[in-house]
Amino acid sequence: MMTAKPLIEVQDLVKYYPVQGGIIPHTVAEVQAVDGVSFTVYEGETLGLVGESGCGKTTVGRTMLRLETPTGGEVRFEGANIFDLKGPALKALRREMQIVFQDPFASLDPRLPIGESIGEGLAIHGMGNGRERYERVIEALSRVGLERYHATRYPHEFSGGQRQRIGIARALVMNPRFIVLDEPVSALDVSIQAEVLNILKDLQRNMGLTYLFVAHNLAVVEHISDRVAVMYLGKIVEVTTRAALFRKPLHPYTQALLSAIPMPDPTLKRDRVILKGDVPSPLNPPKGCRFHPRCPIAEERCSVEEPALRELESGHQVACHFAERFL
Amino acid sequence: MPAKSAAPNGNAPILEVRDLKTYFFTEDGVVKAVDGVDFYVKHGEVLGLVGESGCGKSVTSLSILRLIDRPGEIVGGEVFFEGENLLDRPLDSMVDIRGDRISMIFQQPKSSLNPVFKVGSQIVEVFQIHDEKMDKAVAWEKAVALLKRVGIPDPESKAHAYPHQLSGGQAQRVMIAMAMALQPELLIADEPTTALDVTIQAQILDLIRELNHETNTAVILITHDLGVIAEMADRVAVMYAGQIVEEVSVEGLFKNGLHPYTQGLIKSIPVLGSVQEQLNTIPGSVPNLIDLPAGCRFASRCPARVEHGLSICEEHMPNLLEVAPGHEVRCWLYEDAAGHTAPLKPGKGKKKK
Amino acid sequence: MTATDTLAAPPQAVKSNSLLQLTLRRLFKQRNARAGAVILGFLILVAIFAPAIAPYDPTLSLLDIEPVTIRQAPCIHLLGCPEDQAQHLMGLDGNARDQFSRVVYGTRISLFIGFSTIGLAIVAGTLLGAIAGYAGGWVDNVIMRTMDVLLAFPSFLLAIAIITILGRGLQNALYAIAIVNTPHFARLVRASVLSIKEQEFVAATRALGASAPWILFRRILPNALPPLIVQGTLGIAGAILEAAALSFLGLGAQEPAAEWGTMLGRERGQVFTAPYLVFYPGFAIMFTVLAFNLLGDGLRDAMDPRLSQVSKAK
Amino acid sequence: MTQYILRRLLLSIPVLFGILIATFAIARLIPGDPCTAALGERATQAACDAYNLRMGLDEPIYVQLGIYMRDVLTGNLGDSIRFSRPVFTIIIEKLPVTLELGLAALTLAILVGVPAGILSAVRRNSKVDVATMVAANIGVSMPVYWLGLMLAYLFAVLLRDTPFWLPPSGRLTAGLSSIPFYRAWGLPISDGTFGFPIFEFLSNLYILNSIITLNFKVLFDTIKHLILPAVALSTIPMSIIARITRSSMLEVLGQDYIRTARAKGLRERLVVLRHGLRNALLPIITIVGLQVGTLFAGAVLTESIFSLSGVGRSLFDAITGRDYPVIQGFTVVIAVGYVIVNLAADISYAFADPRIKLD
Repeated sequence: MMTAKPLIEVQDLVKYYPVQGGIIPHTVAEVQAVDGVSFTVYEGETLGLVGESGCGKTTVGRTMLRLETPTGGEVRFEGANIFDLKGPALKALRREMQIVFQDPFASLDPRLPIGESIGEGLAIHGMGNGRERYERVIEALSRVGLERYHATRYPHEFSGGQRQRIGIARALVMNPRFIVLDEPVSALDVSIQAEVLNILKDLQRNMGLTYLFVAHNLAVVEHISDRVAVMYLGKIVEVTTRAALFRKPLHPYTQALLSAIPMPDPTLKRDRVILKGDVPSPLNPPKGCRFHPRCPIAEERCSVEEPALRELESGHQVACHFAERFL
Repeated sequence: MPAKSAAPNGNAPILEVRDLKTYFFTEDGVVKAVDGVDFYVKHGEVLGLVGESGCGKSVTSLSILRLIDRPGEIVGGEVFFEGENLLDRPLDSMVDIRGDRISMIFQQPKSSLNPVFKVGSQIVEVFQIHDEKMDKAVAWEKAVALLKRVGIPDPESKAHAYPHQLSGGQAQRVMIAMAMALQPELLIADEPTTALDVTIQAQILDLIRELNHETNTAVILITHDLGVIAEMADRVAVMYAGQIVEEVSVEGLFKNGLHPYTQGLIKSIPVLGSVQEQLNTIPGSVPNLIDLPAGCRFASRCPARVEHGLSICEEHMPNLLEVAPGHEVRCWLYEDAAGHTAPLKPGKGKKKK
Repeated sequence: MTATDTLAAPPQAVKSNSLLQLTLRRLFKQRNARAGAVILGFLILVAIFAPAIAPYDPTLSLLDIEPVTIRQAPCIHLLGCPEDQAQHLMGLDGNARDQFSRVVYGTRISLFIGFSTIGLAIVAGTLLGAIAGYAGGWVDNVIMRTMDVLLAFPSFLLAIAIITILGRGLQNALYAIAIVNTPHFARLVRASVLSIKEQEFVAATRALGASAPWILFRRILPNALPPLIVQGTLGIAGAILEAAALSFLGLGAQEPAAEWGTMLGRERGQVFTAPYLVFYPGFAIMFTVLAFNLLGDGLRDAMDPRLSQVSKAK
Repeated sequence: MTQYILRRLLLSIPVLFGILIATFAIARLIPGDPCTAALGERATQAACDAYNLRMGLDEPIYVQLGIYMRDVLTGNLGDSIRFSRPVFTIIIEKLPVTLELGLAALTLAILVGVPAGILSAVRRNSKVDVATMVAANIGVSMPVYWLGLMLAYLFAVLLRDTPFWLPPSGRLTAGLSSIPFYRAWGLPISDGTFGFPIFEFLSNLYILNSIITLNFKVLFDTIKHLILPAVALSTIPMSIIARITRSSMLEVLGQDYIRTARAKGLRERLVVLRHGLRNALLPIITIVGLQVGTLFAGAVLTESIFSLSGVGRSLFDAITGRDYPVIQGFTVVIAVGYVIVNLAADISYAFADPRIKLD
């Protein structure tokens, strides 16, 4: 993977949400949803972005597609900063980058037959005439395992898994190169989840797609990803390959996360690291390392100095002052 | 139904559910959410009730306490708790059982607490419901002590907090404190960690485990997460479309799950640290609970049926039968038409390559 | 994969149902909504066929035509009124006009008032609300603060104040009612736009590169329609009631128009001597308003998004 | 919460400002020049010139607006054309009548509407529920004046010689009069005494006045006269409150915390009353505030039916008599009152809901 060329480079991405308050409403605080995140997605790979709720992983995906206005930083798609794009250039880029949402029901317009939802992108971009568009919609449907006759049905007539496949078809029909998958299976039952994950893998293989897979379920992320980035409170704490993540996690948070996941194997008796307390509010994140109040190995330094994301081994970056201990 | 009057090894179960049926009479038809469920829970054990959404596991748990609201109705079956059939009681007297001898915690801890009352007084309420003479100040002391026991930091002041001031994990701890207040004999935990983050989930599961050991309270743990089951349960009942399809010890389930649905479910989850190219899938979808098939409810999705060319699956419902000590399955692969358990006899139209 | 193939569900020839069809089906499952629809249908028929139903010209005084007196009590042959006397189902009013004919024709005016005022209010309110909700910032502030001021007056008082400016008469009453109703629709549409704007399917459309007007007109506004229809139906009920009240006070429709409120207002002093002159027009108002209220209520239940989640849960 | 209340108060300032501008505009927009509007059609040119000079009507429009605002804020609402009396005095005289009627109707609406809504929700789809909701639907469709006339016909004519007879008009039976408390107590208060308008205002609330002066004959007579108009006026708010209570209660009864309360072993009655009602009442606070607007519309009509000389009736008379200063003055007072009532409702909501209280 390391030899592949970078498709997307995210550099110091920052996204703050203002909090209105006071007697005369004004911005009294900022939710630091994403605070200086950098990573690279290589062509043809799947990068998993994992973290607990409120860590900013979804915001990263949405901001990369400019569904949210960034507060700072750059996102380069094949070298060009997409935050600089406007008008037709931005519209053209939209064809290259697509998104699949978490809630497959909410992400489909309930008033449209799904064929029209899927074909909407083609219509927006004026691609082909009605007939050609229809054919492409049918093709996209068949790629996700749905039939021609499904095109005239409405979202409420489908099961959760089918709806998520429709969501994928809508992204596919544009022939994108990059897709952000925003928690695409977390609303689904396990047996359905497997089906969608398989489809995603097949499509990537057949169409040469690049994925950013955002999820909170580490097992799912590990299953589908080539590399994994772990986020905590708006920061990336560790980036590594899938194998290294499980075998040798270097950040105490990653270790805790791994050990907190219940394993479907009753014979496995593990020494678990159970983190104390709750995730602090991104409104007022802790000084220094954001993880230090919950960290089992925190020292004085951690509450003062923020650790940088550094490469300890080839392709394995970690943001912890004491990560060397786990090498 | 073959009766299972007592669990093996003479230990009488604390709770035994027999042929429980809870239907919902909706405008579209009768939804058979729970349709003949049998299981038992022994003293002090953790029974995992696992299944996918809509399989009836939550309705089952609510039926035990008879908390089913219209248009739902318990239409049949028996729920023996310490030998007494709860369904025979006058509904009014269920309040003596609820919260005192059997208590419940739910999936959405924050919305399960009343937003306009302090959490302390919501715990106090439990004491006062079941002991009207208890002094308010005494009850408050006990509530604070409980909050401390479930690991709420600074319990004295947190007792004065309102639910919206708590995090999801803290709210679930409060719910647990409330449920454990009167040291019930049985705790029903309905997806207690589904709404929580993994690290918080681990804390809550640990707490439930601890309380189970400490007070010997039996637990019914309802979840869709096989990982949680493996970590927590002693025995497991697998539900599918309103029925139990398999009931076995937790080791037995993962090592030797017999029902094709159980097998499919276990193989469909990605396991951390094991690289799989493709995940197993269960084709098709759960049957409509209004219009259920005559035969086995899993038949239309069952790869084993196709593999073995069984035709009986679509015509007749198999029974939940004990195929090995403490291991029950509802499947024609392990039963013959006379209702005896039997090893699998491959059918005529066998397709195996 | 062989198992999958044999297990795949065969293509079903199930008829596809749009959301509209589903809503309608749900609507007509409700007794209230059915009753409302039936009454409304009846009223529309009465309005259309008024000339055929009404035995007399509603503005014609019968004094010189038939041997009648003013405010003559109802004469119904079935109830024993002598056959040689002309039948007047609801009696004659102070001008010796056949009240039954006037009540029948009144349906036309009331329905017209309801639909036209609320139609106007919906158009104006939707425009203002959509602009405010979509543009945000100072545009939003200016529009919505103006609406707040309008809402700060009890609506009937505002309508009276507007008529004071415009002068009395049916047409001005219509404008007044349209104006006092506009802020409600503006608020509703703005709120819908704001909430729909945050829906994922709108984000999905934005991710496809759609322009702002495309999103507003094709995604947001069509989905803002259901609450608008509910509010509109209930609004018609209110508008008919308000218009009749204005006419009752002499501010709306003027003599000799066959308007229920006007009829009531003119004969109110006769309630102790000729109660039928007060009873029938008032009953007609209530009956008509009830139809819209029942229908509006039914629509609200049928379009409740929480109910459409039922199919999702299954 | 102080912040919430302060913000809410600040937000009503522009609205109050807007009301002043709007009512100012009414005076400028009425057909004909303000002079004839104020002095009547027969005003001479000389009288008009004097008037214009006195009212500052020769000043630029924004100065006029300034003068108007100053006047309103100091209680100077101009003089009635028809009665040649200050509008302020007329309001002091008429407002108690409307207030008494409105409060009686609102109390009735709440006392009947809330329990009916609760009962309906708890016995969902039962006969009680269906009957209540049919009644409520008819109630909101009711032309108040028609109901008033029909009630008057029923109780004053049809039931004339029965104990159920009720008077169809007025505040007191002819011959009876309500003696102001300050006079009954022999207090040295007369027109011109400091604070006289307040005493006048209070003594015009007959129920209050007759209770504190222990004049039960007047009290019962007042109540008897109040029943029909109050019932007519309360119909619409009562129906709305019943419907909102029902739907709010249904929503609350479906919440997770209700299930928790049941699972604790709480008896159903307490589940509904302690856990349900407390939450269900929150939205009702706001609705009650908004009903004051409906009550006002109804008051104009009801007072005119039952010959009660209150704000509504006076306003109607002013409109018929083109008494523009009265229209303008009443409009300002009513709109400001309405804003204050809704502000009060919002603030009580904040007190009742810990989610706002503790913010």
